[in-house]
Formats: sequence, structure tokens, C-alpha cells
Amino acid sequence: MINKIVGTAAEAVAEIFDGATVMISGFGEAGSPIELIHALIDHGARDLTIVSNNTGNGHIGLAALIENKQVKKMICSFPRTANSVVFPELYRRGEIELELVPQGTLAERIRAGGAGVPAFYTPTSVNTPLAEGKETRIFNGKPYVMEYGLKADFALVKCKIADRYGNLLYNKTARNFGPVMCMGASRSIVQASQVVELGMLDPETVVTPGIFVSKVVEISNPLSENQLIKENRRYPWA
Amino acid sequence: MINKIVGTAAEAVAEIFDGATVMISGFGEAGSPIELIHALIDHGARDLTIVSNNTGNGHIGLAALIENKQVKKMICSFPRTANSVVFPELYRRGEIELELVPQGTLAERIRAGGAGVPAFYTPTSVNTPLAEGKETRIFNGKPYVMEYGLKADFALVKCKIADRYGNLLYNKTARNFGPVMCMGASRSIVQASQVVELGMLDPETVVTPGIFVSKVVEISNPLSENQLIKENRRYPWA
Amino acid sequence: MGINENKGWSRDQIAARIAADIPDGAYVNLGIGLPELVANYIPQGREVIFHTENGLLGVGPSPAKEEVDDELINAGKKPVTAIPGACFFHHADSFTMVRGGHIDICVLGAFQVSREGDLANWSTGEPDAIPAVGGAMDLVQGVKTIIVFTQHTTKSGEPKIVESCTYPLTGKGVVSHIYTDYAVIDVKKEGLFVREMAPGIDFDFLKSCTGAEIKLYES
Amino acid sequence: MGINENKGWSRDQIAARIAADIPDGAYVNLGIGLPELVANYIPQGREVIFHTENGLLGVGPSPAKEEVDDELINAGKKPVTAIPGACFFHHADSFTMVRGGHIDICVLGAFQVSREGDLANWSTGEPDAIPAVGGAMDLVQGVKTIIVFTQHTTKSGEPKIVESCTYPLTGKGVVSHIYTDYAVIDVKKEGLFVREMAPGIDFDFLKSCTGAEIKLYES
Repeated sequence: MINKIVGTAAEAVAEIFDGATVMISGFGEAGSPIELIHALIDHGARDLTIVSNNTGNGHIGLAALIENKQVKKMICSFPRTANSVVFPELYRRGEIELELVPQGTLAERIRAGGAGVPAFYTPTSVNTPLAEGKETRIFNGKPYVMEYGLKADFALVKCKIADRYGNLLYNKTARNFGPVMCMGASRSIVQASQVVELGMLDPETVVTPGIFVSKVVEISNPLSENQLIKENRRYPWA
Repeated sequence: MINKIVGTAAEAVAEIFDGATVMISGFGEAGSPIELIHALIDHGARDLTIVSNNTGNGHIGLAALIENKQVKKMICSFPRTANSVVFPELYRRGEIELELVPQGTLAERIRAGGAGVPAFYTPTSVNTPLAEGKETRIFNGKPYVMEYGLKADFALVKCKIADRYGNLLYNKTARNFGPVMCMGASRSIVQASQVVELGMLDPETVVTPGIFVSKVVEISNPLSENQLIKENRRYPWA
Repeated sequence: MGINENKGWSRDQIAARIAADIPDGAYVNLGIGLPELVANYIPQGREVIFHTENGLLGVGPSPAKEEVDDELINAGKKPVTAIPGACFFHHADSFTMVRGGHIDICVLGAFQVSREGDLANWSTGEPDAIPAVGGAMDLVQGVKTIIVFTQHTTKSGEPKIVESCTYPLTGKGVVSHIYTDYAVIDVKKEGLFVREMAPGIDFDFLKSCTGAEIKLYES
Repeated sequence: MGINENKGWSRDQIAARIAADIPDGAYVNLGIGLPELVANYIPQGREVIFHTENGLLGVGPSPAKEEVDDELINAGKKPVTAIPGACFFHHADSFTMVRGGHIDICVLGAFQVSREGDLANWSTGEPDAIPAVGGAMDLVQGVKTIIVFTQHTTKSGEPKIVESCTYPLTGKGVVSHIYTDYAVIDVKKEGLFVREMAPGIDFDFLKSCTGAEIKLYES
């Protein structure tokens, strides 16, 4: 029997190893799998390469993971945001690496990784510093940059509803990177606000087919990053 | 006001010009926009390059379009099927060109065309006759073939439900190439079994966002290819 | 190079000026910050669909405070709403819209715009700065028409329209139109053409605060 | 090279033999024709999810005649059903599953398989043939384990397992296991190893109707 549901976030992240590449869904606070990230902090895996659009907010979630010195390198499109304090400080001190990737290229590289496409050409970043050192090629008279597919050992993803096959539905703009990260990772670990019985999801509306998902943990009332930041909370909880 | 709904299939296909490249959705009979194809036969545009997985069945739909000598070239993955009689005959007589593309590569080329990706690498067809003359390149020790994004002037697509913005839902495995063809074509022309009021579709479940669609015509009871073939019908109707 | 806070159009007037030029039925992406104002000024009777690259087509107005949903935000991470006919999608599909040429217009802010339409809006290039690019480089390459919405000069009065950008580029030759507090300028192969000047702005003044050659259309 | 219609396993027995080796929880794609039989023999208590490349994960059994839906078909264009927990998706997503290594097992027919696991199953290479490839080349490159389901010899008794394929290739070095009416053969770097022979088949007979060197595992 296929049952991808596990009991706790700790159990869900237990297999993440030192040095792993981990994709983390979310665009700002929307779609960030905060309980899974906190479980990864408790778990303690180190030297991680994290692929995520941003670098986390305040001192919780992804920012707390970075602050806890578990992250060797960030691959992201927008490392500084209004509430981003941890990454900039470590970056300025030279204690964390950064690979800056345009947002659309990041999404496409992750999808390509999941689709068995090792490289593709894109017009994005042509004639800019981000294209330096990359192969440029002309198609139909226009220049394009070659970008590599991006794969990860794990993805940590937040969704709204899941079933035991790992079929997923998302909530509004919290969908963002979740579906492509499930494709791009060897093992996708998902927190769902609700787990439903098999057959409850309309097969026409499933966003992430279960084949892209390895484990699901139900977190019924996920924490709100915004709320935690307003309260100036830190993880591990003081 | 945005209103992509037009009154008739004839009106929907009127803009298709001689020499155009036209993507046609469908996998066998499932998802084939038969009323739009018949309107294109009535319309008479010639020298078309058709991108479609198959070459049509019997003497109706895509097969009838080919039989009517409107097609110069087929780009497809599987030109012969149980009920395919028209294409094989013309092909053997050298009266129609064929570009044979593996099915997954065809889907990916169409998506790439729609996504602004001019070329990508794929393991599919490596070391086979279909890779002959194509650029091969090694990534991580494995060989890949370079394939080009595929764009079309028009797509003819069948779906289940649409609204006036062109948002689309499909029916079961009739979805197949529809979503990527809407992406890959400059102008996507859609036949929907039902048109609903704006706001009736759940924004979480829309499969093709309206931005990829140009025109929609409601065809409430589309013909069944299977039924027509059983009855040995021909288009134009005898 | 006189800077006069009272001269020219206000931010909202610039936004309204841009909105007036967006045709009915257009698909439009609004950059973070100033460009977001444009949504407030779409003329009555026009239907314009706003795209936000984090995965929503059909962005509606800001929600009432009690209706804010942390999971319904725009690219600037501000709460928004979804209009009837909206749809959600993932990031790869969103940038298929962007890079594939499906979006008609994008309005972006600028550090600098060059005579040839080069845009610099992502990095000041300062050694201490944390580089952050987001979707800007995708937008300038993929969207059919790129409009820049900017103050004509920096706070210290330096021109933002320049012969050639000194900041790192976002894209080369990508800008079609520049809307500032002083003027509307079209970027053409033959140079920068002033289409309109704000009330109280004359061509000599405009030239004095523009760092690149500008021309008037022959009437 | 004796061919004996009564010798060895029947098609259904081969299908059952393959099905017995598919583990619980596997994602499996079945090629058109003979491989489709495998679905009928998944042992009780195992949950296997069948993928069809035209856009369905969770293919169920054939429908009753009155429940046939022309828009719910498999890659062979035969009517199917969808199990609870199934989902539909478009072709690019479907081949993301295939090419991206997400499917565990694919069972395919063959014209020829070589000693090194080369597969030829799409074209006889005859000058008059209409070439047609479908998803075979994607499947052999992307799916983790490729199983060939074939009669051991052609109808005229020619070996289908050969030193090197004479028909155009579908993929090079892609086959892991061959299940025929006579034997189960593993394709390894060191050669073709016979894992099991059908009742009434001995190694000498098997060698006589195989066009490539085969070996027995050392016991």
C-alpha cells in the first residue's frame, strides 16, 4: 500500500543529510514550509545548499536556518527583503555563499532539472553581469544565455491539501515554487494543512501529481511568519 | 471589455492564412477540435504546416484536412494509427512532408516555444536515427541532443469549459497537448463544449490561463470521431 | 540643473498618464513600488488584466484590512485580491507568460535609462550592496512593451536618463517609453523623442536635467 | 532452431511473471500491446500506479462497454478508467515524469534487443514503412528500469535477442530485463544472464534460439 503520510515534521525531515541540496518553497512568507524548516533546524543537518526565492524573514523559518549556520550556500533571486536581516549580515562577513539567479530562470532551471533537461537557452540576463562567464549563443539573430537544469536532493514544500498518494493542492499565490520544486527534487517532503482520504481530490484539479512527492506531514494550523515577525520571535523558541 | 467568445467556428478560423503553421490538439480522437478543423477545410487556407501528435483518422477531421490537400507538412510523433489511411497514402506518393519528433520532445518543444526558450537539450533520441544531423552534447558524462523550441502562428484546441477571458478547463485525457499548444501559438483558437460566465471557474483549477487564448467558440455537442469513423463518414459531408 | 519639488506631474499624475496609454484588454505586469500606482488609474470602461509574477493573473485592488490573506500577495509581497476570472499558477508557468512574450506591457522603476533604451534597475553596483534581481531581467526580455516609471532625476538632482548607464544593466535596448514627472519620452532607434511635457516644463529645462540627447517630434 | 507453439510461458504467464517482480508502490508505464496485460496480474495487496503518457496517472481497468468515454483513453487509444487518487495532466508534465526519472518501471515490446541492452522497437527500417515513434524514445531514456516483454523469437523463428540490432534503435544500452515466453534474462554489463527458464525449456534450447551469448548465474 502506498502511504506517504508521516506523523511528524521531525520524521519527515529525518533523512536530510549533511551537504544536501534542499529546495524550499515560498515567495516571501507565502508558501514557506515553516514547520518543516524548524524541524530541519532541530534535526541539525549542516553544510546545506538551499534553493529558495528569498533568504527568509526575521529570525524564524529560513532565516533561522541560516542563522543557525546550517547553510553553506544560497541559490536565490532576491536575497534582501524588508524583513531580511540574517542573510545580509552573514553575506557581508563572507560566511555564506550566494548564487544569484533571475527569478524566471530559477523557476525554469528547477523545472528543467525535474524534466530531465540538463540545459536550455534563455534571453534572460543577456548583456548583464549575471550572464558573465556563461555561454552565449545566437538563435534567429538574438543572443541567449545557456542555463543548467537544477536538481536537489530534497524539497521542502508547503501546500493546502494532500492525499496519501501525495497528490497536492495549493492555496492562492502560496503555490509559487512548490510544484516545480516537487519536480526538481529527488525526494519531496511536504507539509499540508489538511490530509484527505484518497479519492476526495478531483483528478482534474490536482496541481502536483503524487509521483513528484515522497512524504507528507499534516500541519493543521501552520504558523504565520508575519505574525511571528510582528512578535519578534526567534527559532529555536526562546 | 475583454470578450474572446466568437459566434461560429467559421469566424474563429477566418484569420488563418496560407502557409501558416497550425498546432492541432488531440491524441487520437481525444481532444481533437473537429469542428474547428472542418471550419478550416471550409475556409480553405493552404500550404499549412500542421503540428499534431497524429495524422487523423478515417476521412474526417485532420485526415480530411490532409485529404483536401491543405497540408504541406506534418510535424508529429505517430503518423500511422489503426484508422489512419489518408496520410500514409499521400506520404508514400511523396505528396506530403513529415518531420517525425518523439512525443515527449514534441510536447517539450512546443512548451519551450511558448516559454521563450529557443532550444534545450534532451536525452531522448540519442544514438538513434532521429538524432542524425542534430547537435549532440555531453553533460555530466551523458550525451544529449539539442532540440529547438517550436512556435506556431495558430493553435486549434478543444476544451470542456471556457469563460470570456479564455480561461480553460479540459476533460480527462483530452487535455493532452491543449495547454502547451495554447502556450506555443501566437493565436490560440479554442472550441469549448461550454462557455460559462466570468467568475464561475475556480481560480485554483484553471488549467489554461486566458492569456494564452485568443478566441473561443462554443460547440455544445462536438462530433465524436469514433462515431463518424464507424459510420464511414467523410468531410466535406457527402 | 534645478530641481523643483513643485514642478511637473505628481506620482499619481504620472501613474494616470501611463494608465491612459494602456489599451483595453491588455495584459500588464506592474513592477514593485511606484508602478503599482498605475492600477488605480485605469480609465472607466477599459478592462486590463494585471499579472503578478508570483503566480496570479487578474490582480485586484488591495483588500480591506480584515480580508488580508498572507497567501494572496503580489510580487512586492503586499496583500492583494483576485478579480472574477482570475487564475493562479506556479512560477514556471508564470514566467512562461513573461519570457514567452504573452504579456503586453510591463511598467518598471529605474535607476537609469540610456538613450538606446538600456535599463539599470536592479543593482547600484556598490561593493557592499547585497545583489537582488527578482524577475526584472525576465520581464525586460520577455514583455512586448517595457515602460519606465521614474522621477526624472535622482533626489540629488542627477539625471536618470543618460547617454549610457553606469549602473549594472538589467537589459540592453529594452525600454520603449519613459514616463517621468517632467515628460513622456519615446525610445526609438533614432533617439529619445519627447512626446509630451508636464505643465510648466519647457524643452530647454527638460534638456538641462536630462543626461542624454532628447528630441522633439517634428510637428 | 525449433519453434514450438506449446513450449514455454503463455503471454498471460509472462505478464504475471513481470507483475510478480513489480514492487509495491511502483510507478509503472505499460507500452502499447502485450505490455498492457501486465496490469491484470499485479499480486493482491500490492498497490502499483500506472502512468499513461497521454496524461493520466492512476490508470484503472477497462470500463464496462456502457461506461466507455472517448476522452478517457490510454496511450494505445483504448478506453480505460481512472482509479481513486488518479490525476490528469498535460503532455509536457507527463513527459516531465518520463524524462525526469520519476517513473520506476516501463514495460515495452521489442523488435530486437541486443546483448548490451540496445532496444529496437519503433521501426523495421523498411523503405516503404511510415515511421512512427510515439513516446518510446522518451521512455527508454527517462524511466529508471526498462523491461522488455516479447516472444523469444519472431513468428518465423528468428531470434529477437541479438548481438547487435539490425533495426533502427530506440535507445542504446537502455534495457534492464527481458521477459520472454522462454526465459527471464537480466541485462548486465558483463552480458546477458538467464535468471529463470520456463518449464520445459533448457539452457541448450534457449541458446539455440537466442542470437547473442547468454550465461547462467553461478549458483
